[in-house]
Amino acid sequence: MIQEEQKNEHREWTELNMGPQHPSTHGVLRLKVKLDGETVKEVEPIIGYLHRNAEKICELDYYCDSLIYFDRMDYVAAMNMEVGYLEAAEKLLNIPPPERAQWIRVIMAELGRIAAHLVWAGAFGLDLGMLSPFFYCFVQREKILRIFTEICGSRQETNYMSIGGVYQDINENIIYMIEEFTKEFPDKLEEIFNAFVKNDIFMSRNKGIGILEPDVAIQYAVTGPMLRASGIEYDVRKAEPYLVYDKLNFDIPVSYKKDNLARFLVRFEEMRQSVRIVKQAIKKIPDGPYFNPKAKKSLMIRLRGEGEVYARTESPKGEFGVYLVGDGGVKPYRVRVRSPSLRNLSVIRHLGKDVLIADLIAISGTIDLVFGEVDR
Amino acid sequence: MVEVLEETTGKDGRKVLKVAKENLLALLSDLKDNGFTHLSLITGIDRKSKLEVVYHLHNLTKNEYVVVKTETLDERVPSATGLFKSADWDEREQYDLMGIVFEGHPNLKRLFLPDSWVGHPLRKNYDLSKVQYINMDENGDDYATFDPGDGW
Amino acid sequence: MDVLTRLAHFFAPLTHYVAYILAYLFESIFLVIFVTIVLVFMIYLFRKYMARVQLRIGPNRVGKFGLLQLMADGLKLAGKESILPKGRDDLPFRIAPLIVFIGLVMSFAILPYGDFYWIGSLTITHSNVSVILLFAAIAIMPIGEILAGVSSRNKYAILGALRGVAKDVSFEVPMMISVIALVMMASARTSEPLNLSDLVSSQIIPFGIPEVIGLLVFFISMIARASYSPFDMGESDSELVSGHSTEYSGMRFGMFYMGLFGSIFLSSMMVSLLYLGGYNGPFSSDAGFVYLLIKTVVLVLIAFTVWLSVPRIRIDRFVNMGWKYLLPISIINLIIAGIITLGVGL
Amino acid sequence: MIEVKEPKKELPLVGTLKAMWIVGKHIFQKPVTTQYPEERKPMPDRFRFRIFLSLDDCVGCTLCEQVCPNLSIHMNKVERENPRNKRKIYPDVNFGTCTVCRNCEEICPTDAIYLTHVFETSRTRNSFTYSPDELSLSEDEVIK
Amino acid sequence: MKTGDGGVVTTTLEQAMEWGRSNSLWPLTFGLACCAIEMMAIQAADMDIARFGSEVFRNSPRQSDLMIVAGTVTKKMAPRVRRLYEEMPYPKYVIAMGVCVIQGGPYNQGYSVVLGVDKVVPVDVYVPGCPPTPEALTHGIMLLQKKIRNETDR
Repeated sequence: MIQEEQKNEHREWTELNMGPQHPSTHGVLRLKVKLDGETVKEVEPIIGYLHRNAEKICELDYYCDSLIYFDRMDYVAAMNMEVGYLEAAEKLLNIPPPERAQWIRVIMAELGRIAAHLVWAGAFGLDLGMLSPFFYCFVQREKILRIFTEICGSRQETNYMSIGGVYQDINENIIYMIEEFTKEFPDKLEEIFNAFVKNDIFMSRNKGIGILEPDVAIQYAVTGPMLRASGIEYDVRKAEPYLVYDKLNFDIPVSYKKDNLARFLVRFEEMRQSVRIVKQAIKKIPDGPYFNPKAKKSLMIRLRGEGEVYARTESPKGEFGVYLVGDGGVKPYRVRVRSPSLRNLSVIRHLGKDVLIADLIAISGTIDLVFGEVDR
Repeated sequence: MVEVLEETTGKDGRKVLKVAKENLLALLSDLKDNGFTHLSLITGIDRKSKLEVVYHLHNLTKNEYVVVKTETLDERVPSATGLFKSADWDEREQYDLMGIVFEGHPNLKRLFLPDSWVGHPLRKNYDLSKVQYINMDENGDDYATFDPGDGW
Repeated sequence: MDVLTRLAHFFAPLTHYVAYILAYLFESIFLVIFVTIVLVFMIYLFRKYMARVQLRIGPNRVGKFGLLQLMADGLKLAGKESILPKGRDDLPFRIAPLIVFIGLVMSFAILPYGDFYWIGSLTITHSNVSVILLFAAIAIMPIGEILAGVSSRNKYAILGALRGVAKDVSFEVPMMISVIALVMMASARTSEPLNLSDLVSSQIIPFGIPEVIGLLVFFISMIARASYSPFDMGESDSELVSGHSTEYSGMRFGMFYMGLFGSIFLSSMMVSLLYLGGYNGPFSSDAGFVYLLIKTVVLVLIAFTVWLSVPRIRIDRFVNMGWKYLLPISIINLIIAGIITLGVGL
Repeated sequence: MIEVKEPKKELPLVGTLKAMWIVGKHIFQKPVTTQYPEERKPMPDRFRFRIFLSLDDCVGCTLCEQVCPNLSIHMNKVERENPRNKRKIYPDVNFGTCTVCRNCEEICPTDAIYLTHVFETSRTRNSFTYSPDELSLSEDEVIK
Repeated sequence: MKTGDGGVVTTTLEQAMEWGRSNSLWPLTFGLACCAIEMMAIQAADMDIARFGSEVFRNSPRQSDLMIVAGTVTKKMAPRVRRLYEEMPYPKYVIAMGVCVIQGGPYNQGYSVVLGVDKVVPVDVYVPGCPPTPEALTHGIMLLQKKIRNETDR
């Protein structure tokens, strides 16, 4: 330890402040980087530039209103956030959603996962200096957003699901649109995938870079695709099935290579599996009511909950947990969100040692940061 | 064996262990040895008279979940950073927003808000009407003021 | 009859010296106009091509097909405040964009352009060592970029400049060696192989065919020289914001922006001149300039596709590539060229 | 659980050329752009944006004010003859904070408040509070 | 730019400059939150902002004309927004995108969000919506173009 410090004194390290406005920090991350030439010696992430006090405001609002703040947490996958919140809220308020609503939620969550991963893929390409795949990703994402608009009338911050079901039912037209999408999408996805992986330079930028050992990953409580890319087969959808995931047939992609490329491949495989889930779910979706009448119209603001509930869901970034505490009133007493990106980001201190600046950018790209969720 | 005050099952079917704050670290390290290596979440709850700290621990291989609860009257709780690295930022966040001082934390600074921010916003007695502003000094670091000052 | 002589004839009523001075002056003006047109065309082409490859339309609001877009950009850049940052090194900061631009125009002045119907030869500089002159001239532009990076006192800019130096050092050598191979090949046919015009004219078969390896090395080096993706080390916009030009604004930035596109055109033109037969074409030699332009534009489009599809290479791999792969390959290429020259006598 | 395989290694340069082709061939496809002011995509029925109010239907129950998560709705006294609205209070909406969450539409017992397809609401002034009267007018009329 | 004294030449030049400026608004790559994704979406193929000459997203504030403040401005970020604005060269324009930057939006009850970015930097055009659709933002940009050419009174 002491020797190291002495060494540090002898060498002059440049301090570089990356962000909060920096093209490849995905929003408002600020990285304090100590550089020795091009090599990053130390990296200290500074966050909080998007701290929007969602947890506090949720305490000031009704249970049904808090949903919009969850939409804006992981803003590229609003549907998954809604699922996460409602899993907790419905348990707390004892309002189970009907069967049909659960299937609809699964479809929406998986489409949202695809959309989120597409944004990530495009942005990751831009980080590495590939200009075009971004556009192909967004063309596909636009199709998903089109479906969302058709269903609930909003593109991104959908506010589609409500306590005890969903706001609007899905109809023939929407089912047709989703089926069309699942038919076309796999080919387009392969094309995007090939545009990345055929490139020698892309492979050389990612293979063997940013190796995250599984024990380190657990120590830092990393979850989601990052954990699976480190060789730990863990997914909340399989481990603690929520909604109707136990009635669906899908695989969890794992990689034992632990590097950037593994994380890249795992996310792409997840998209393929999501398409598979959507395809099954759209066929199996049962008839019936799409909402629980206990939480409709003016009853919306009269829901009372007591107790403590922690619900976990698998968001595109990892394990998204919501810890709700109610005191018997119409407003939650305490809302606590386990944001996967925050833990995933904390590992950058470990990964960003003795790498080049370019690698640091690639690593922070594969972490898949969304700051609405990191800072909340 | 660590003395557990109360063992219940929560509304969501998870095992809840209540423990005195002196025994907290012992219990956590016990659990860690039993495979609960994944510290998911640290939550502070302001119960007005006291502060409650909740730890969500997770066993990835056996897929088990356990919730550890402790209470504190003097806002002080031993830090779990020695056991779990993920506790680092979690504890900083709870210190920032809830004002729970984690004793033994190597770098207990605010995570989201600047250090000079007055009050801990998630406390029930935090006064939202007192508006604070943040300015930036020459090094790019922030400080909070009650005075709008330049640029606002 | 080339442009210069024509102009001199036109001014002949004046004395000989005045006529030639005027002729040179006018020719320089023509050259600057040509370079500007090329830049406008290039930027427009790039924006349209990029848009189409990315399934977009591209500029189409200003004028027909957005043809006046660049005029709008130019007007805007001219009207913008040009910020001089605090703590700059004043003189280098001011002259750096000029150096880039002057280097660009000078390089264009040295290239031979072939004939164009009634105008005759468009070539401007007649020198029997124009190859050396050309490579001296294209070495000016990086100096401007490095000056810009160092003088603006911004960490990103300095890093960009350092990367620029590393890039230039590692790619100069293979590029020069592959050009030497060309000169060797040409020396079998012409007495003045260092004269660009002779070098180009001596390609009955384009040098790119026997010299495939040399072509590849030279093309990669020229991409690196023009510093766009995958080798945009100096700019690397996702890592170093805008690299050496981070602190520049207004028209000063415009010069860097034009320099980038100009150097893409320049390097494509050099490749087509040196390896693809330049202004030699299948039919009449009157249309030489047209052949040259066609070849150049095709190369430019290839270069754009590389830009749009390939990620940025890492700086250490990049330097490695220069020294460990391209240098040996170019030396092998030199040996091959020697064998061809001596044995086959193309 | 399936293990993802690394894609098979391409020859150096050949792979890059393939990737270039994948990108470059898009030039033969038609652009997908919708040229917005002239062409418009068909608006889905459920698309929601600016709030409208039907003054005749409003009963002044203040439910929308209560449910609004971000305090965008306030009840206002408006002198207007409406037998169903005894208290003569109508909501005004601050569109500068409205998140179009549609909770007000959902909770309204008479469907008086509803969201519409109008989205061209940008302005050069920071004044987005729509009075109850303005809420029942179209955007162009409000500007006037 | 100073206003001309009414002379024909000045006015024409002025108009030409305004025309140039309005048709070549280079935005700063500056995404803060949710709206940033919609800002990326106007750049993307579906709603191609390049048609208006604004596709050149510059990373350095020195080279951009337009700052689209996309997403919630927190108090911690506000000084940075201010600094970025100051680093931009004149003439510069600001679009406040989304309700968070207009009046605090859904977070207006909280403690760490600036209630309107116009408290920090002057704003030219406000685009409400949460987030505004790409169409709405394009409408905002067109409104800004009109404002630069003095054609609007919205």
